[in-house]
Amino acid sequence: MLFKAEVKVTLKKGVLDPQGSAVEGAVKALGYSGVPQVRIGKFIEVWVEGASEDAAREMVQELGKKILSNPVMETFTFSLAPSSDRLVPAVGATETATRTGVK
Amino acid sequence: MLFKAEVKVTLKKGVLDPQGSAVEGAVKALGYSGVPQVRIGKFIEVWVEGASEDAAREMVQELGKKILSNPVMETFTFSLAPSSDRLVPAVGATETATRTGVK
Amino acid sequence: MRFGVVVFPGTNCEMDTYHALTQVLGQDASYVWHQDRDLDRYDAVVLAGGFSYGDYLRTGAIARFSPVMNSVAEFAAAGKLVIGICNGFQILCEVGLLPGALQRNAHLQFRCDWTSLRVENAGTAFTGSCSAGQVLRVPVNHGEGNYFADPETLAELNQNHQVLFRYCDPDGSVTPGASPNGSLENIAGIMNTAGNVMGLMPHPERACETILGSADGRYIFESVISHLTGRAARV
Amino acid sequence: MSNPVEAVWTQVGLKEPEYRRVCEILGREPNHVELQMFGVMWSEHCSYKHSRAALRKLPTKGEHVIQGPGENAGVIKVTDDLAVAFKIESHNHPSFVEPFQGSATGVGGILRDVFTMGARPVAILDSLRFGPLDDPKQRHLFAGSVAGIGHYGNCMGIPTVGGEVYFDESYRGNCLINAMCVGILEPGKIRKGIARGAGNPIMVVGARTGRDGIHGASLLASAEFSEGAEDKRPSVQVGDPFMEKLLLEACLELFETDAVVGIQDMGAAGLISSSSEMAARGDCGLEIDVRKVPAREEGMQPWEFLLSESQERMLVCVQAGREPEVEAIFQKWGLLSAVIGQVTDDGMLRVLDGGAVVAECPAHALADEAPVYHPEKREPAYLAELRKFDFAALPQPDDYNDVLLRLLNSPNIGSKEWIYRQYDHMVLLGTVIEPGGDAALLRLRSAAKPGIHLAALGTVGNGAARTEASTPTDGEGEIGLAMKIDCNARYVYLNPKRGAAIAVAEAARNCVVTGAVPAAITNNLNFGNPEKPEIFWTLDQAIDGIAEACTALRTPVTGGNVSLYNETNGEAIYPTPTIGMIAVHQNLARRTTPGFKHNGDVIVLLGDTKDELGGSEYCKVIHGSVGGDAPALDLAFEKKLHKVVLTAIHEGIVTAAHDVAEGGVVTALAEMAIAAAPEARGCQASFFANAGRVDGNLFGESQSRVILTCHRDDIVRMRSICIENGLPHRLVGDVTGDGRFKVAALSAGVESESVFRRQELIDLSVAELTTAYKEAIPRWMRA
Ligand SMILES: Nc1ncnc2c1ncn2[C@@H]1O[C@H](COP(=O)(O)OP(=O)(O)O)[C@@H](O)[C@H]1O
Ligand SMILES: [Mg+2]
Repeated sequence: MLFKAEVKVTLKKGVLDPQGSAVEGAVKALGYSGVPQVRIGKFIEVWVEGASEDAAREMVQELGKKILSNPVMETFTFSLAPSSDRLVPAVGATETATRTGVK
Repeated sequence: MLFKAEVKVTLKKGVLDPQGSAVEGAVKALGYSGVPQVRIGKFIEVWVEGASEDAAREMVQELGKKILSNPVMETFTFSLAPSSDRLVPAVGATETATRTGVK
Repeated sequence: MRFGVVVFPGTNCEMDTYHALTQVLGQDASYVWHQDRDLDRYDAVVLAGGFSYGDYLRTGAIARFSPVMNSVAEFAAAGKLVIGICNGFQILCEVGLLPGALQRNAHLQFRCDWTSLRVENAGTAFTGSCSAGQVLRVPVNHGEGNYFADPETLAELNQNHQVLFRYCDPDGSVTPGASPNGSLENIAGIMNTAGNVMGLMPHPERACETILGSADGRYIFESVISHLTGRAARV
Repeated sequence: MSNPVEAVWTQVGLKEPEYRRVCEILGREPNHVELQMFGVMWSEHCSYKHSRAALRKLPTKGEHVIQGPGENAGVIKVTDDLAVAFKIESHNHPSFVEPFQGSATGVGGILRDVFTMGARPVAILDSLRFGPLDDPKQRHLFAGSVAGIGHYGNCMGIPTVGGEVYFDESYRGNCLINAMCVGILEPGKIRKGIARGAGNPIMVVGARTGRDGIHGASLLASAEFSEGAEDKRPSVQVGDPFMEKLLLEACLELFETDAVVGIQDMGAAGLISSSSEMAARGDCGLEIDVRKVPAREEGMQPWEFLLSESQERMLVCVQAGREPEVEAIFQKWGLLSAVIGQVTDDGMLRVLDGGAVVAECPAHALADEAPVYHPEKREPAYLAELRKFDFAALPQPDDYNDVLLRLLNSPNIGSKEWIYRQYDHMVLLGTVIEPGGDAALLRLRSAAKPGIHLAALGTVGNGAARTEASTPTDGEGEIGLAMKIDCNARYVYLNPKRGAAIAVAEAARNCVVTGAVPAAITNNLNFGNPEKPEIFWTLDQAIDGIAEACTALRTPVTGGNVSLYNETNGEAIYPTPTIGMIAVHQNLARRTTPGFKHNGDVIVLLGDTKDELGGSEYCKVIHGSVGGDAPALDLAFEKKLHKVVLTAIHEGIVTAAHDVAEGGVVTALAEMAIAAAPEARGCQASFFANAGRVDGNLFGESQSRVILTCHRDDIVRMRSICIENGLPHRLVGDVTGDGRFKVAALSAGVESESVFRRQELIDLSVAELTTAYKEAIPRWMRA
């Protein structure tokens, strides 16, 4: 069964977020005054095949810890639901990117 | 009143996602087989002061269009709720962009 | 000729561009701080490479809102020449003066290397001193130079001969392996439909002196200069 | 003293006698804030208490040295109007915890050390050590560190022009990330980290202060790693190169005014270290209020402000009344600046929290009066064991083709392109010899000039600048700087003193082969726990080796960094005294690179080849063994070699030159063939192999050797230069145009000494060599 997880990866509290600060500044400079803070993280959509929702959940939890986030600086949360998406096999530049490998 | 918006910026369908593909590869390399696809986007938390929830919503919508996403390759959605977060005086490296005066 | 070299916070190739224009090519040049709005005195404006606003959020995403960008848009609308190199190209795309966008390199790594560029259209203000099909040796230096445009836009670019440079092998053949970043159709540089705004990822200012490994970048600047002066190319 | 008190000093990493000394100085027990201050200032990282005495043995003087050790960076004078500031720094522990940010902030720190001197940084070099690449954790550390270094340098627009990397078991639990920065300035315009003049304001400029990296210096960098050290870890410091770029430009602009009395980067131990050092250097006091420091986080305690290692900040002592000017410049660059206190004349460092005094102690006590230890030293027993290694037990290879390909395919020898293609190594238009050969070579007539900042160049309003177009030259008569970072730690492991001397000699040799004259060094001593007598002995020996080599080669030491406690679970790294060398090139038209240039050129081997297999990459890669002794080194001979190479290069008769290092003479020759690309050149060469083993002659790593090529017509002259200087040399072959790499061994025949037996040992296409060489690192990193 196919599930889709939406993983939100955010910086831990206290960890400097230069990107967020730069955007805050830009927003202010654009004339919006009421934006006291911006923090930038990652939004990761993960499609997983699982025997059950629980199994899928467990897998995403593991991936989150091992690959999707950097536990030294980040935390993550996710939601998961059955998915009826028809996935197109990845193509093109994919091959190269896979090989360069994260981590 | 303070609101917090969670903005999800994702790549449009059809736009290659080399980072996502790399993660797919890494997931596979770790021995997980049931992860057909991963797409990586941004998760942006924006705190906004607004007279009303509608006003805040409108502002986030504008920011999303103008700066947080690039319509050539990305789309965004967001959710928004009142926030009781106590923010550090809205400063930080913020001043950077402000003072250097992005318009 | 007078060149304005635009400097945003985080721009870092302004000194190089200035050096190439003044020391090597003997032109007038001065820096344009991103808060300045007056471009009247310039014959051409160059958005130099670097990491404006740290490349935070997206490359060029914040710089496009700088005051000078309104003036650059007006300058371009008046038909004057605008050149965006690397980060400059990214900014021009973000602000909509050029179509498309620059994504992260397909291999996800930053890349600093020499590339060969095939001149695809030699009849422009930016390439007049080149011959069609000529191969230029010019370095790239970026993490996000992977050109993307939707199929319609891409078709238009090709139809209108707006693609000026493609990454190629040293012998001029355009192969996937020749691209340092996975760019669509090996696109390295394009211009707008009006033919007065160019963006390119490679750095011609780094290739203006043989002691640095190549002087081919001069073809591009000399093209601009001769277009502006109306005289024949000097290269 | 009762038990609860005992815990007090250990909490901040002090020893009991140290605590007692603090009490003595203060005439009372320190309060909590003061204890923290002493804890960090008297940590190994800040006080050098274990290495300080030994470091005094290093030669630091030279007529061109205008700033020796003691400031943020050393400075040498190159011409009347140009000086070079340079320094190396380690960020080993933070990088092991978080490779990307750890390495990035390491680069950020060393850049600040250099531009705080008033210099514009024009080059970065990096020295990296990891465990073997078959371990995914090591690949993660390696990839992360390289990306982090690139991230910072690339964003700053400062080229990373060279470096070195080794992969060895000994670094599996403790990687090394050393970064060196080179900057240029006008000799009369050095800025110093000093506070002076009672009443002069003290300002913090740059980024806001958060809780980043608190206790990084005292705990992380001054103690060993052990399992479960997790909780000691401070919050990771995140680098903001964009902020630092603004800080750099703002500081350089500020230096063109005379508003600055002194300036210091806020690096390890942040505010407390910069303020006490500035006060101590100026022999004055300082009163600072932590509440005036712009904060990034809520509820920060005074000691947290003092110890925070938030990046991209500087402490500036300003002439009274000039604050508005300073503020205006930082504001233009979008940066904060805040007056946090002032200079006093009582020699005390007084810390206030919103007006109330929270700490008070003599600045000298913090900055200069940490105890100086003379640790016990003892020659490690392992050395005698290693010396017994029996090379005769190693079989000679049957297939030399295979040996060469495997050596070229070793990540320690193979191409480092995977690294330096991720670094902008061209920006500022100075790089005339790119990474990939020996040393990097920079021209000085680049886009960056000392004292240059945007306002001086004329932003709009100052009118357009026009300079006469100079005819591009090929560097005739132009001065340049060569630079290289080097240390073969396996040699140091086998023989600490000689190994360290070899590191100096090799760094120098790498510069010499470009045509540059070695001028000065900086060094980074990466060692284990100095409280172990064996480790300290090794450190002490290495310092002797550096001292000896620097004296012989006339390259004074202008500064450096000591990183101790590089151990995990009691296992120390190989002793790694990294040497950063600066050399001056007098004529860039004569710049020389390793690649073969012309078919028919004659290949000359300078120096003596001995049958020395100790510490060789050949023994490690082919036989899996490390043993014996480091190769011999004769510094007078080395000096002679330099003279010959430099004379020949500057007479214009050298077409290519390369030093012989890991993998020996055949590997060096192969690298010269590979570097001829895109031309497909090859060579036909033969080496004597009668003295000892054939493999020892071909792959042994005898020191003080250089291979160069000359046009056939220049050979007579080349030989006479060697003869005049009494340098052994041999014509070993020719450059060919057929793309084949052929090597034969010559040995004396059985019948007669003068009849040689020629044995063809290697015959490979240069294309095969190239593939093996280029794939050495990528083959691991694709996984
Ligand atoms: N970590 C690195 N960063 C940048 N350049 C590097 C790095 N490691 C090696 N290089 C470059 O690759 C080339 C070969 O390096 P190395 O094998 O250390 O040379 P050598 O054996 O001559 O000391 C040099 O130009 C060097 O600067
Ligand atoms: Mg070398």
